[in-house]
Amino acid sequence: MNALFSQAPILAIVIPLMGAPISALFRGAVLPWAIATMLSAASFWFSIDLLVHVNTVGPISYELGGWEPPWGIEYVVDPLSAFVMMVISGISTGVLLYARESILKEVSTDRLGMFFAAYLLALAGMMGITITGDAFNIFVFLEITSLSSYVLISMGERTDRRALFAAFQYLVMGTIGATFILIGVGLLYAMTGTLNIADIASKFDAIAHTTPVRAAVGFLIVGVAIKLAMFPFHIWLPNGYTYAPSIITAFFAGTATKVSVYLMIRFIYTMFGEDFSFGEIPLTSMLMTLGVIAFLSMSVVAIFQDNLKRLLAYSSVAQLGYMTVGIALASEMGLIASITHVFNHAIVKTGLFLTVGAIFYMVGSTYIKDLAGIGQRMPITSFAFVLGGLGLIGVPLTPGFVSKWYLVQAALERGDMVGYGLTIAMLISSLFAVIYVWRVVEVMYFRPAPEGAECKEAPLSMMIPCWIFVIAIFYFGIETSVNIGFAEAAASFLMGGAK
Amino acid sequence: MEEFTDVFLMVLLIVGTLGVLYVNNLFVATMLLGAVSLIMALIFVNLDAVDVAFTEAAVGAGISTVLYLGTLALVGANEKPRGKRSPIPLLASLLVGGILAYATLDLPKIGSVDTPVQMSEVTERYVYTSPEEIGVPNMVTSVLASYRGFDTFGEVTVIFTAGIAVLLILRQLHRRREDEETPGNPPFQKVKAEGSPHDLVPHVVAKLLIPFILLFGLYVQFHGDFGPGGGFQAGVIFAAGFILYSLVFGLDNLKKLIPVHFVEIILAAGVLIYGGVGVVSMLKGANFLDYNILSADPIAGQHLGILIIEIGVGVTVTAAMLCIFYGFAGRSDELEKNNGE
Amino acid sequence: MFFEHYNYWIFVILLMIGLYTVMSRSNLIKKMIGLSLFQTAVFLFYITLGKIEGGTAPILMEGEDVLYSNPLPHVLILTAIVVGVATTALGLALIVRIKETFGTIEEDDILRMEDEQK
Amino acid sequence: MEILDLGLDILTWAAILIGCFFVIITGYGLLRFPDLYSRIHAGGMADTLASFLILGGLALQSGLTLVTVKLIFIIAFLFITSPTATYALAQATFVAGLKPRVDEGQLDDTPPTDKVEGGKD
Repeated sequence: MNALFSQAPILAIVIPLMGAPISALFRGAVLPWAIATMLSAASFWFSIDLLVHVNTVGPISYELGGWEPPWGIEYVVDPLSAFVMMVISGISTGVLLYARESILKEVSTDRLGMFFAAYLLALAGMMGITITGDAFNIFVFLEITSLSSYVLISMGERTDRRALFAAFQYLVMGTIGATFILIGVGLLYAMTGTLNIADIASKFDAIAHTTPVRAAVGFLIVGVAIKLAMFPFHIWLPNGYTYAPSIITAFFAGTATKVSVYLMIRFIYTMFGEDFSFGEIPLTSMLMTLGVIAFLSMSVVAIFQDNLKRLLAYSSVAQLGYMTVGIALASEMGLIASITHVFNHAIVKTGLFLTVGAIFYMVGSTYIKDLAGIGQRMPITSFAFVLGGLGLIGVPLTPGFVSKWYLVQAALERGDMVGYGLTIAMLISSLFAVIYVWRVVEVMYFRPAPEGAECKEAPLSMMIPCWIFVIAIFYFGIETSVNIGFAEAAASFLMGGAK
Repeated sequence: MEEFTDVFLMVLLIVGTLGVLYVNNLFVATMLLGAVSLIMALIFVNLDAVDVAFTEAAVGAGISTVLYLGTLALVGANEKPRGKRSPIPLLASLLVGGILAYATLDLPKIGSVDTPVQMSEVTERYVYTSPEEIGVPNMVTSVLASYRGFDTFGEVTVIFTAGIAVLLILRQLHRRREDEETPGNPPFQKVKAEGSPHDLVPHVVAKLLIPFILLFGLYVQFHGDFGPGGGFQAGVIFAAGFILYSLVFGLDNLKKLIPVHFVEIILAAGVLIYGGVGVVSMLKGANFLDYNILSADPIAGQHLGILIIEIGVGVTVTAAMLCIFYGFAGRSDELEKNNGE
Repeated sequence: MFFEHYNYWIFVILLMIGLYTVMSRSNLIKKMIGLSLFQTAVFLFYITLGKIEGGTAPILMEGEDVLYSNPLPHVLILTAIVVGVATTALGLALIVRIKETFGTIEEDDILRMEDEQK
Repeated sequence: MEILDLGLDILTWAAILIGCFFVIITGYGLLRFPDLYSRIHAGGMADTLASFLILGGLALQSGLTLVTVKLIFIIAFLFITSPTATYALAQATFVAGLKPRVDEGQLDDTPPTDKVEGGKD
């Protein structure tokens, strides 16, 4: 058991990574799905293991190939990376539990082995980005994730041909983003001669004033911002999320952008150090401006969407704005708010997209006008959607409330006009969230169903995972010691001079 | 003299890229892109990066060009001329270029001995200790396969992803629409299923060359420890041999020789071979991809490990290239059948 | 100044041309070509970092006091080249499917058709 | 011995210079010839004759080493592949329907075409 645990950091990655080729070999629908679910669950199990271990004993370093850093590639598990890994693999497992019926309807059946292989690769890539302590290794795993996401999104073409173009747009944006990160890493390498993140961090202050390093900071931030769909770079996200197959949307909504948020935190706090990021360069004002614009404008845009998936996608961009603001506040409280929101938004959004997937499975459309009377036709599903919507708005007893509460506290902590303005902006944005959720609920419950529509719920195999997420939303909204506890540990680890 | 060559190549490079930007015929643009890659490979040789040059020549000028041509045969080769352009792209790229130009101000002088990169302890160990530690003269291979073996595992996974991605995307059934034009235009004949049965010259020459190509592939595969080369380059060469076969003797013949299903299996097998080495080293009690433990003597273990993972890389790359080729070439075939109906 | 840095300047120019091609051209294949150029430019930058004056390729030679160029950037760029060709293959496959379903590979036409579909 | 070296040097120089001359001629021909077929003819010269001369010149300089063997291999393969490539190009063009441009009355009545697709106009 102990020997197995000492390999846990690599096992969490390699299990899905090597599961992918195995899954690709199988024909049929059930077997690849079962393999993917089991491997994802195994990865989840190891992540929980790591999370518990890291929070009791301290960070773990794992040397790949037995070469000590900086010569070899190092895996670093600290409270933050363990927490994000747990979120990613947990969401992935939940989505996979749901996937079996849904995917048969949306993706052609003879290629499911490869479809799940791509899914596992995306999972492994994201886990790899989270855990690695090597700057170039981030790029490699980023590309594994990206390539598999492009193809997964394009699989939505069976229901809507626009998925193809959405995938292509994402490919162009994503490649530019990844290449920016590559340039940033290269510039840092040119000035430090090393690729190990901890090593770069230790040499960073001495060279922080040079032009290549400043440019590198810019390229890394912009590269991550593109992947994060931060406000001016968000164009790829709504299309991608709208036309991808339901489970892929649910999976990416809960994980892909969260990994980018993680990377942003990792770069800013671990690699550059907060003194440089917030003292030397005007990162606070830049990120905060973009974040505020993001959650205000995108919430408004979401109100006017006619497609439910697109509405939720814009809402995601808005929520990412909150996380950016949390990072930009440069305080422990802000960081806690950001990290908790990563977790909270992941379960809320995934739960919502899964519910939408169930509706799509029965109704065959996600346009809001086609959802009239769903409240009567699919009461259980609709109720799940309403509860998820409450989480999205941030009603008390839901985790959305918890993270916003922390964010407001962090803003007020500043005690200046900016802080108050931020608080007001957040309140307004929450109001918009009420409006766009209400718009959907109104159509669902208060519009008569079209003649001859049958009343039928989605299959049980889809409903149960949906409700697991809904229950999780309320569980973590009330019993906040888990999410807040780990987020606090991660934040204090980052602020407490990991550098 | 070296400076002169350098400057000359750089000028060619810039002219080539500008050409790519300005021509409207995509066929010409593709050929220019291939030329740019080839010039880039020459520059890499000048910069002592022989392994990279080899790969860039095989991939940038070879495989990529084949992929572009295959696509052009399916989608047509003329870019629609456009009237007015928005100034935003120009401004954005000028901004990015400006930031980079600013970044270069403090970058150390090219080629000097005391840059942070050359002085780094990382470089020192790779250059001076690795020949004894790993026992492989080609330091690029040592770093690639051993010190940073996990990056290479990631790279193999990327190739695997591309292979299954192309299969997933291009295996979708084609729904024909009424307003569809016939793709392709005369100068590019697509790969015909039956090959080119009446051409004696290519047949004879291909029969003569293919054994040598495969032999050369094997040489590159197993000589990677001592000279430029390795699994990746070998895989590309192998795939090129098979693609040549299919171009001359027809796709159907190649499919008989190497069935699609078989390619899928070896595509997965390559990744598993690579990962398997890591798993074995884990089972033996060391970290993932630690080759020292594979044999009683660490150096022998390193040799064994590098040999096996390079085979894994070679197998994956060959299979992925064939997968991609099957995807594109098979597509035109299927379209032809559709159009015929 | 210029001659000490000219590789870097070429890298910058190449990168700008590539990025401009991606953003300004409407034809999807042209965009992919631009993307390839953009990535190739970065390769040049990395390889330049490893260059050492009077050095030779990092393959151990008989005899003492040989100056070797740095092998690490070479390794990184080998990986990056592979990533580049994988992206190209995927992008082109998407283009083929886009042509088949939309009947065009011009971005403006596709966007117009998408608007009409709404 | 000295005189032998001198002779080798002279031969090398001669071979490389003549090779370069042919490359330049090729470039000129590619620009100036009227249609695809005659341009292929010009291009073929660089492929075989010029590359043979230049590589041969290099081989003379490197003595009896592995490099020479490799160079001879390259020359041998170029002698097989280049004419084949040229042939395949011409054949494909012909099959695609591009008629060679000839003087009036020599071939059938097709008017000479100025439009050459894929050429470097």
